[in-house]
Amino acid sequence: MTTDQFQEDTQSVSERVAAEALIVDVGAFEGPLDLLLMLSRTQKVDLRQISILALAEQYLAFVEQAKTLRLELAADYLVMAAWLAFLKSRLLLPPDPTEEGPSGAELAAHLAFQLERLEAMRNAAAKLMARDQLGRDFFTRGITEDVQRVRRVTYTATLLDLMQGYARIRTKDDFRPFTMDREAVMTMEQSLSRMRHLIGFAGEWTDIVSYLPEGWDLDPVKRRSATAANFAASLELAKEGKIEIRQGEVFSAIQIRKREPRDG
Amino acid sequence: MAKPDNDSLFEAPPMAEQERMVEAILFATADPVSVTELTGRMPHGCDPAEALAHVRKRYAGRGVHLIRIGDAWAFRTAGDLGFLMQKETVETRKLSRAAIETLAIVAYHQPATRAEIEEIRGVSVSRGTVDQLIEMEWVRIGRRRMTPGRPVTFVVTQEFLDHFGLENARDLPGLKELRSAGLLENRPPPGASQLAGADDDEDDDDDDQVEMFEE
Amino acid sequence: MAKPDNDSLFEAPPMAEQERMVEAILFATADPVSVTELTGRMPHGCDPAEALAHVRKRYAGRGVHLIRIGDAWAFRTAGDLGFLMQKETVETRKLSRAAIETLAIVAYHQPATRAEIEEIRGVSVSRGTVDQLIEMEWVRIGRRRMTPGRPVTFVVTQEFLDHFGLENARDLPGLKELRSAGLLENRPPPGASQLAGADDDEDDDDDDQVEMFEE
Repeated sequence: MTTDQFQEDTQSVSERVAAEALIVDVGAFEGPLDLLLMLSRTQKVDLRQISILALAEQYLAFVEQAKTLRLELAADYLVMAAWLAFLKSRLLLPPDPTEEGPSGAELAAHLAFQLERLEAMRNAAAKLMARDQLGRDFFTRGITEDVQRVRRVTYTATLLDLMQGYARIRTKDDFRPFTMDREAVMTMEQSLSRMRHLIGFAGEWTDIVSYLPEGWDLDPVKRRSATAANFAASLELAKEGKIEIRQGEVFSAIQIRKREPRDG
Repeated sequence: MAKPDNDSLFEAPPMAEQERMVEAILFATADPVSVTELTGRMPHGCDPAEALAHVRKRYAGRGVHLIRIGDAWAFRTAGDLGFLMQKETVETRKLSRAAIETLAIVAYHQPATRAEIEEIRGVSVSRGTVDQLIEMEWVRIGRRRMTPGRPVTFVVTQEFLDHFGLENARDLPGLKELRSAGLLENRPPPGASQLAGADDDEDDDDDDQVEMFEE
Repeated sequence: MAKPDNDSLFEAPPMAEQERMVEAILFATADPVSVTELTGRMPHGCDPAEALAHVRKRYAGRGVHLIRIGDAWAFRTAGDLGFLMQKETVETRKLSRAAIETLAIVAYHQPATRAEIEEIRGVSVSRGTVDQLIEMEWVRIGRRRMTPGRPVTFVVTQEFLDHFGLENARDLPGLKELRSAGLLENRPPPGASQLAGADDDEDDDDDDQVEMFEE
């Protein structure tokens, strides 16, 4: 081992400077695998022929140096050191058939594979970045024309829609939940507008019943509704001063006649 | 081809090469480029004006043209291909219920005034609804009604008849046909209609209603 | 030439005209346009693929090239004329070594999980590195791996291919050699499944990951 060269008490200034440089260097590595790859280059052989045993020793020596210099090494560097120490012992000792787990040779081969793969990806990355790049070596169109998105909406309907729509309107009343049965009900408004027309001809006292619309006096339901509507309308017209209204006695016929303007 | 060098003061690149340069510069620059600027950007000794003339010729009749804007030049889409720069999406939508009902009333009652439409629908008709039908060319304005206020009337158009495959508006099925086609629901009105009983009575009722509306 | 009509179902414009259209559409945009989009924008019956082949030939050797990026196409200036374009050069953010390597690993190994990237690089990948690549739109998240934990994978994008002038990811430089050398394999560490001792601390996650892949 070469540790004696690095005894603290014998360190010269230049050695201290070198140690400082090493601190910087450690920071420049991206982890133990990166460091291993750098160290492996010192073997100056194809990565496929690399001696993992020699590499392990190089790495351990490096860590040893760092320790001597009291450099803080990140935990993963120390873990790698421990693993490489283990690997080294496996590689040096004859294989023990009772020992479980992969052989030293297998572990070494995998480490070599990892190093080769990392180097390959680095080379690939360099090749990639060396390619012509968009915006640096070749360029896109400078004057672009946006595609105008024109949205046109067409409406459509079928004859069925049309007929259903019409049917819906014409039967709307059937679906109005609280609508009275118009067939058998006459509203005060209907009666009023009807009587306004008729009242002009009513010079004489006439029974209110005679104002019932044709046919409405046959069905008792209709008759009741129309009579009530006519009565209400009569009261309204009397209030307006259009007609006079009289009833001889309780339950007798109610009679109306047009009110002469001069009586007003 | 070797990268032309600004130092080759006395030998300009061949004209074909200069054309390529003009193409590339005009393609990539965000604004039209003047001859002066081209001269500044191309290697020494180039003749951008001549190169431009060649490029212009080359692109004549192509999908993009070299055009002159003031004293600058730019590639532009050929005018006749402008339609490619529009992406038209046609969306077909169902007419709204209000529009269909309005249309139906116009078709069944034409000529119909706005007031009549509103009376039949029982709600006011928005201006937009009628406008939409007019824009679709399914409804047009007919004669004015000779009544006070001289309201405009609406009638359906030939396009409407074509769309719905009708020869004329009188071909529209009547209420009885609608009912027999199952389009008019025979739901008995609540209450007394059960007393009346027969279907015929209901028909009469409808007719009465029509009469009422016609008044 | 009259504006082609979508109704002309049976008569596509002549191929020369289709070439013009392809030129116009591709000249108008900076982004690659897919054949599908071309088909959608050109009149019915056109064959953009054939037109593209013609246009590509026409522009071979010119200052502007038609290049293919995945299933899309774009015009780009010829690489040898980049020196004319100092004005257009966009300063791209300097990528860190970690980012460049991560990008390369994703490109060559895609789809790649974070654990795979970390195993290859031998160090953990900071979130920011991948985020930066995603932000640049060179990397995007692909499908989840159908392994326990369903880790996300990363793949390169069309923008990546466009940026590096690659037709597709198979054109990556040296890809074949790397593959035949077995360097793109996911080779698990020997005895990965039985690691329990001191030696697995270094890349615990990775080992787990590899075990997952073995299943």
